[in-house]
Amino acid sequence: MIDKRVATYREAIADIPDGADVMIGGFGSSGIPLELIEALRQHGAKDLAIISNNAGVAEEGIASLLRDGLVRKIVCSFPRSAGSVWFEKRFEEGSVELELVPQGTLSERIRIAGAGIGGFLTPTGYGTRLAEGKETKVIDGKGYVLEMPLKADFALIKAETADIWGNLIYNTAGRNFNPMMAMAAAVTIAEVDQILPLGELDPEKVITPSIFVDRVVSEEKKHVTA
Amino acid sequence: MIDKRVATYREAIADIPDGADVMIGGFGSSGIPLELIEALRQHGAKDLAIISNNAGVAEEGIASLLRDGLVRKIVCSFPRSAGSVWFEKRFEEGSVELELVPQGTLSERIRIAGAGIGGFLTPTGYGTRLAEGKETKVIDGKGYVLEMPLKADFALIKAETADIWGNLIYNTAGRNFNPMMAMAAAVTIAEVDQILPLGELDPEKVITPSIFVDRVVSEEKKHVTA
Amino acid sequence: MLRLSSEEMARRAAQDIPDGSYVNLGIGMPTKVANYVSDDKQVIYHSENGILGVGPSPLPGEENPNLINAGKQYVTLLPGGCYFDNAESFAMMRGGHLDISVLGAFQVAENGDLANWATNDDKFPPAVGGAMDLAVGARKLFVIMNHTTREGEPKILEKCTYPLTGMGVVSRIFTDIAVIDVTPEGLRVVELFGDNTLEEVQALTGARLLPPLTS
Amino acid sequence: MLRLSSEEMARRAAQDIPDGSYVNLGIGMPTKVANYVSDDKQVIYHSENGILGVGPSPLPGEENPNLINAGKQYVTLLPGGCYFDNAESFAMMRGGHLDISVLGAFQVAENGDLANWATNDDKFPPAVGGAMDLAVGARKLFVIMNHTTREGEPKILEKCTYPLTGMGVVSRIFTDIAVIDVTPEGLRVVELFGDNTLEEVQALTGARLLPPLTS
Repeated sequence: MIDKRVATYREAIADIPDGADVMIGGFGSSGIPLELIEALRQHGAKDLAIISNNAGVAEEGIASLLRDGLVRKIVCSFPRSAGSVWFEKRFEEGSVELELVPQGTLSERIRIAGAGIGGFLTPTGYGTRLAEGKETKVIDGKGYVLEMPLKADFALIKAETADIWGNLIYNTAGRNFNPMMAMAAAVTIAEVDQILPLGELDPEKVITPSIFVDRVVSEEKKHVTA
Repeated sequence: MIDKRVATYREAIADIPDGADVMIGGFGSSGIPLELIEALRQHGAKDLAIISNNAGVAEEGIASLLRDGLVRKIVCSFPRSAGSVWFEKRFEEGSVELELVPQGTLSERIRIAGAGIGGFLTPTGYGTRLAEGKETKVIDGKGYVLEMPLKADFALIKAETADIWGNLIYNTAGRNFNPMMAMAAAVTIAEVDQILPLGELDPEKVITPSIFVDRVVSEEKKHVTA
Repeated sequence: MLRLSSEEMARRAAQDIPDGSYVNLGIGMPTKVANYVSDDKQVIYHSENGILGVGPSPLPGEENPNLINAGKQYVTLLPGGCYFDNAESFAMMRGGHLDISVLGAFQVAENGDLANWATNDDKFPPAVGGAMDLAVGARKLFVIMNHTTREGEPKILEKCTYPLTGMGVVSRIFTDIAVIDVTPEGLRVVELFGDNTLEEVQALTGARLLPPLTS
Repeated sequence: MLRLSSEEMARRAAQDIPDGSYVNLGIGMPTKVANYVSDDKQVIYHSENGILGVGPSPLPGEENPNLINAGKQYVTLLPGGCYFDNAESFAMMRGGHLDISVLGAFQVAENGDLANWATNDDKFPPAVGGAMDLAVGARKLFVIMNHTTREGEPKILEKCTYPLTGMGVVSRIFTDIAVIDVTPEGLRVVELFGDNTLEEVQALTGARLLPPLTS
């Protein structure tokens, strides 16, 4: 009997240790696993490397992890937004390291980590500061940068609906980085709005197949999500 | 007004010239654009390079192109099946060139061509005959082969349902190579069972977004499809 | 000398968006271009987070917190639109499937180099987002920006002094005083607004301009 | 000497498929393994063309021509199954997401090298399919094959003489006379069927076998 449900957010993230590499889904305010992040903050694991498109705004999501001093490093395409005060503060004081990655390179590096690919050649960033120190290659007169896979120990992702095997369906643009992160982490934990019995998800509509998901959790909301 | 419908299979493929590189979707008997292939055969363009997972069986699909002597080269993972007599005959007599590609490398080479990626490192085939002459790289003790993008002038694909913008939905395992090929060709032509008015496809269910599709055609079936 | 407002610049750029095209509009001024594309054109807007067929803002109370554009504004989906993940979204961009991408810029060089993601001011932490992917991928890259900085310094230069976003990527520049194409021969003026003269525009430009082709 | 039938070999391999695992079964004899996995185990079968949760054959008249497995047989989908494209299917394989892959083989070497896609006979055009991806990707690679060729030649060797499918990839070999693990120390016999002795099995093997570990 395969049943990947976990009762609480707290339980779902309880084995994330200090120093873990953690992917967190979302783009802007969309498709972020806010409940799992709050559980992680309360859990208090330190020295985390966070891989995410943004670095949180106000006191919410990743910003709350930065505020509490739990983050050692951020791998990210767009850390600075209106209200990204905690990222800016930690960056200025030098307590958090930033690895800035162009957005399409970020999502593809995550995807190839999940797909067992050892690297890919992208024209993105060629000849720019973000390619410095990286291997390059010119093919048919076009320049490419060799980019390496980006994997993680845990992925915290957000979907709308799961079944008990862990198949996932998202809501509109809430998909964003979540499907790739599900593929790229040793342990993938999905926060969802509802969990359906087996066979009630349309198999043609499944976006993340169950093989990529280890735990699904849908506790009654405590923390308001946007 | 965007309307990618074309009235007939014949019209849809009429501009495929001699010597074209043509991707053809399908795996085994599933998800093959049989009507478009039949139209291409009647059209009679010669010296075609065909990129497809299989090379057809009996007198059907790609086998009919091989029989009629229209094929110069096949790029393929599994050309030989029970009944692949025309491939075997053309191969033996030396009139068709074969580029054999492991299946996952084939689908990923097609995908990266559509995604603007210049190459990828795969562990598949490392140390085997199919990696001979290719650039390799050892990363953390693991060997990888550098594989290059595979694009085409035309892609002939099969889906179940389209809308007039060219968004596509497939039927079960009929998806196979079709979504990647849609991305990788200069001109993508989709044979479908039905075309719906705009707004009648569930946007969460669309597998191939319209941006990858140039023409959709759904003529009444003349040619029985398995 | 005639200087267009940012609304007027957006209106001018909108004229060059063809019917039936797939278009990505960058955050800020480029987003305004959509407001001026005439109703007889059908244009499919792409949003880098994973939307094709972006529609207008939702009515108050009908916002879906998940359905935002790259600028984090609430949007809707047009009939015929669809969703996809970020890797597929950037496959569309990097793979050359977008007909036009419209971006803002700090600087453009005469060879088409673009600088729009960072200045040389290290006070702010950097952020790049999708700018570098948009720069390399679209079939045509439109830049919309004021011709000079607030201090009157030229933003069109022989060589960018700010960190590059992409090399040789810009197709056409819409400024407040002219429209200029990047061509193999160099920067070619396409249109001078109002009575602006080539000499006036040249004086505010840090690279040599070629006169409009007479048709 | 006891030699299992191919049905018995499939039954023996099925014992080592754990409950809850994601499994790919190669074409031919490996496919039979599913028939012998006991009903108290839930196993999710992957088909390389793009299915997870492959179910049994359809009833006559209920075949969907699109819904076939990698061996081109009609199949069904279990509740909880889903579909995906071929690139994602091979991402699952290459990315190490499958717990077990079961393949047939021409030859296995003592270091785990696998040869199962081509012989040295150039009469037939080659075909490789998904064999090389399955070989490199699965967490455990089971091989199921007769211990010797029809001519009685060993198929387990110090070094493969046929073209390789993958280097150092095999975990466990199920033959008609024994079960053998590929370990860092070499080939370790795990089980001798019936009264078969190590000496008898060694005599039919082209590489040195280590005796079963006493537990």
